[in-house]
Amino acid sequence: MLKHYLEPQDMHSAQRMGLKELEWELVLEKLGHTPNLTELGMFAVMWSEHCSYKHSKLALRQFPTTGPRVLVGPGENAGVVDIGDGQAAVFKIESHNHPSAIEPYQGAATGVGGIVRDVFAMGARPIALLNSLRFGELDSAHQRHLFSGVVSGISGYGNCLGIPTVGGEVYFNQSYTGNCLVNAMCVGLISHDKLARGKAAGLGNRVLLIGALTGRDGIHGATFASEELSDSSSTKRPMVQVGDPFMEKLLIEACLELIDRKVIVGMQDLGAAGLTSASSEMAARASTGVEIDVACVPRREPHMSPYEVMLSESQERMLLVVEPSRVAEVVAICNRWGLSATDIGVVTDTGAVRVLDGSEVVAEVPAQALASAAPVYTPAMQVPSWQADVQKLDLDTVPLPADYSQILLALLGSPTIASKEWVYRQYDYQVRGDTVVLPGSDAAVLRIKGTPKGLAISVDCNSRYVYLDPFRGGAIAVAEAARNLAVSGAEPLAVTNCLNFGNPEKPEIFYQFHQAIAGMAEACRALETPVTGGNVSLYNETNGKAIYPTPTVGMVGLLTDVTKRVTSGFKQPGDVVLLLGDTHDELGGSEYLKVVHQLERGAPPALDLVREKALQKLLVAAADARLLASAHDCSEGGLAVALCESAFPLGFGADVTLENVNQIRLDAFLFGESQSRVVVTTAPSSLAALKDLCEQYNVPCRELGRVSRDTVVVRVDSTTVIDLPTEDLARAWKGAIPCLMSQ
Amino acid sequence: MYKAKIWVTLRQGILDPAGQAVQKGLHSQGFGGVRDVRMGKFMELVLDATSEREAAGLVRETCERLLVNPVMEDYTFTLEVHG
Amino acid sequence: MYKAKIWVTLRQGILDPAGQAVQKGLHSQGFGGVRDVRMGKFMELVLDATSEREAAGLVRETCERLLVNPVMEDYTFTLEVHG
Amino acid sequence: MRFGVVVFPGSNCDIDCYHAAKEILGQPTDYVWHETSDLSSYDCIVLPGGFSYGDYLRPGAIARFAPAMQAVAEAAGRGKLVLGICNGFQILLEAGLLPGAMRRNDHLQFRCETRHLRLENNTTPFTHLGERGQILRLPIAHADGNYYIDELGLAELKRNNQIVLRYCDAEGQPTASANPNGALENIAGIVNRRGNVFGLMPHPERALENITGGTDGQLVWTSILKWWEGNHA
Ligand SMILES: Nc1ncnc2c1ncn2[C@@H]1O[C@H](COP(=O)(O)OP(=O)(O)O)[C@@H](O)[C@H]1O
Ligand SMILES: [Mg+2]
Repeated sequence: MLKHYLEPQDMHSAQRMGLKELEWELVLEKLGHTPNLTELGMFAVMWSEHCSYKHSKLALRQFPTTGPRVLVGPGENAGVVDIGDGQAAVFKIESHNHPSAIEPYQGAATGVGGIVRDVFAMGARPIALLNSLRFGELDSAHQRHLFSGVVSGISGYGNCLGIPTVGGEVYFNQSYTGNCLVNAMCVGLISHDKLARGKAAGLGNRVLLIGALTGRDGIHGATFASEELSDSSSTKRPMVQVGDPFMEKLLIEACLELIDRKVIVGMQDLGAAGLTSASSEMAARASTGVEIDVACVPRREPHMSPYEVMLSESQERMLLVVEPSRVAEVVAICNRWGLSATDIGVVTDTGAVRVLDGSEVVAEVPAQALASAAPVYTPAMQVPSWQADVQKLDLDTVPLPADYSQILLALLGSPTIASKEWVYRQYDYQVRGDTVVLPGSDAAVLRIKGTPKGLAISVDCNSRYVYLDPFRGGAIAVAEAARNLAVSGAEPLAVTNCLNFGNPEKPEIFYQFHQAIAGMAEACRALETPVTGGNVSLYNETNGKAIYPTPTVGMVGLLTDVTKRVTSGFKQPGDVVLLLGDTHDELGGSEYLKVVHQLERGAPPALDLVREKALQKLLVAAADARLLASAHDCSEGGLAVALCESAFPLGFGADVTLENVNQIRLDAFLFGESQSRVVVTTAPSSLAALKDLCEQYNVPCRELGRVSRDTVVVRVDSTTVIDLPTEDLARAWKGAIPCLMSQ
Repeated sequence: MYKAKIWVTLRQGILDPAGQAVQKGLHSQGFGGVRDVRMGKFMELVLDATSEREAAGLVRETCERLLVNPVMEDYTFTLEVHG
Repeated sequence: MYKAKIWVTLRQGILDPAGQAVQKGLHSQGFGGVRDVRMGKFMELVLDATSEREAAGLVRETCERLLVNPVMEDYTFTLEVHG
Repeated sequence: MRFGVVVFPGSNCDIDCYHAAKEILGQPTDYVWHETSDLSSYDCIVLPGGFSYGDYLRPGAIARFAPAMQAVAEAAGRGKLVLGICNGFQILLEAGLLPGAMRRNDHLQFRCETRHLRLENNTTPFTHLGERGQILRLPIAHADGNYYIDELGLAELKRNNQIVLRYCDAEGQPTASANPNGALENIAGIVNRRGNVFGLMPHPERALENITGGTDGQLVWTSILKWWEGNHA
């Protein structure tokens, strides 16, 4: 009797596994014979959208990916940029949206685990984590459950690893009600000579599997991640994967020791598509083959078939390639860390991934075919029928507020703007002792021990802008991420990104996808921040309704002298408050329109990349000359919210007078979200030098007033429009999320 | 009034890192003969109900709504008259 | 071989933060009639022993050495023949 | 003065403690693997924070059986200094080197923030440079810091002046709202009767430099060094 995993398959089973008719034919062609179940399963996961990028590959080519600092660009486990002195930063962002929607704690936890493995697989010591989270509105108990579960999952996993979670963002919007987004970013540090590659090089070298036992976790998780959620997903979901951060911590230490001692040839994490993907990618990169005996793979459960072993997505495992003479040494190092290390195969020159079960060959597939021969699609695109309509906004129909103070309080209490302390106080953001700017400012800053340098990191995306105008929204996401680094005094270096979109096979979605990338690419070129990698998460739809297109941008920047970092909080009463950049008569896509007028429409704010670049250069130069006491960019909620957020950290106030605003609506001046603007403060003695610098960089600069003791006062000419104690404003801002979450 | 005792266990096949760690700990303590350690939760609660049937319904509802994670856990319970 | 089921509970009188949080959660979900929620641990393990007496001795030893913190926890267990 | 920082599988503040002793205090310092059973060359042994053995079962429950813990007990018996921070404190409790036990934080969440602490006892080797009643600001970062001890034990702690740190508000009052985890009587750190074993939930190693978390943690580290110098001059 034929074992089921050896049975030849037909097109129907291919379709059940998510392959299309043409893909099935291509499988037949690449393989030269009819695949058995195991072989077909391997193709199905590797050719899923999640692993093959078949719908997104072409569009991604728009990104600039090279630059003087880029050491490793897209294609490896994580990007690598030079930061001088023989050191490099390694970083990547990845989504875990679907698993988190089903089990928020474990979904988020394993998301962190996955991204951390990508970074130490490069040989880097992970030094920071960030996350970008999006949920529906918090008035729903289910959304609160997702939000708190995701945050505790990140906390439970990241804290245990001893990697500080230093920043992130959280948005609440109805478009994420059926499809929350959980994007996790990890940054690592490495010296150039330690860089590891995921290559199965060297004929006869051994293939070792280390870490957790293999169970029936997430089989077909990769294909699952590429499908829309529907009401029936809860029944066909794969088994929930449970993360074991303790195991991961041991893996980190063991793998870094292996790199340090130079005893391995190649290393790769097992993520989506498990052993299939790790083995075929390692072989493909080295143009070799590998032979794996699944009978050797240590298992958690009895009676697993070769198919299940090859497709298992059990967490906390790594694949190593080791010269035969060093196997014993590698095993000893792993064992010292309490990890099992098992020899499961060998590097061959056949170009194939050959799977044995003891002495029986159960699958034999060309590695290149699995890793890189998936078809590449050019999906159709079409401007959404509603696109032009949502951009229409007649400001004459939007009444001016009667009471600006009340509006400011409402904005500060809007969960998207409100303090995220409820989130980050659950994260250990200080472990390792290098966090110089803690969560709560614009970018996180870490010092690099043994050097004067610092790394600044941020993640950003205002997806409402992208929904209203994908090109401009994409560009703004990049500009804002870079701006958050620049206000901290850091020079932006490079980008990683996580593209969360709906079903790309729908022309309107693919239009969003393509245009957002085009906009991001343009901003990346203008700001000289190439893309070094990222992740695509498509099919984020529930019952046919897509999320707001959300291209999350993660960015890393460099401070040559970390003591020159700038934070967002006012430092001293009497300091001069200035607004850098121009304000326009813009309200489209603003949080103000949403919160106060229940409108999510209009054109998002304009972005002039030349001005943006000038502003950022100025900020870095001003920080370098120690002219800035504080700096905070204007984002959601505009100038008024930025002033308050600068006042909160030390409880000071601001006494501000706006003059010559007559051509701009007052609500737009106060709450509009014009780009390329930053609120800075400076000591009176540095004012002249700062103004000179602004002139030199051609950045408009408007003196607003002074930092005051404890009240935020805004006057327009001589009329007071806002006058509230900082304490009251801070209460609204700090209390909003805890209050919603304690319902 | 009834007192409910509820046992919540991880579903078969789901990784139990705590159980694994405890098992390893026991082995290194010389308890080599211990196997298949699984960690679960145990809850006791008192509830207002006029019949065992009603009490059982309530326990099921609380388990499914809050106490048990339906994608990973199973539960059983017992009831006894209380007070 | 025996299978042991072990219940570990916080000692009477010691405040149980997890139980309180669950109770609060239940109340806010409309289960107002639920009281005295106490959370504990439930462990299952299989052990090599040739008699129930030996098995019971082993369970007590593992509990006292590792599984239970005598400063604040109590335990009970049952045994059944396994395999 | 020689420091040994014990590394358990899952320790993660080991590098911070090493940095504190080695770079900030400038003393010879080693990482000590948990399987080491001879710690006789160290004048102060540090049990760092983290999640030894994943903190599965109970924090510190498995770590206390490590061979190094046997050696820690011996060192404590000989009067050497033992400093347990966060997870290290939990291990000392589980090992019985300090009295009491740690429960989950009363709000069930991990809590990372900087807190006010009142120095209750400035007669220990770890705090003698401070003033009684002095208010410190130190970072905390834990999920299980809800200290418990029974009434008799508490009376004993008080009688022997073993309570070293209490969570307090900015004015120094140990109020309920200043308590970040539900700890009994706001207790954040205690010593053994002899005064040479100190466990605390806050992280003095995270507050040594202005650029990272302030300098209030120096009190603990410098006290240790000065005490030792005073005894070995
Ligand atoms: N999910 C999160 N995890 C950690 N920190 C967060 C998270 N969300 C927000 N923060 C922190 O809160 C602060 C404010 O975030 P945000 O309002 O998004 O800032 P900005 O508008 O400047 O990008 C930042 O320091 C950010 O890192
Ligand atoms: Mg910002």
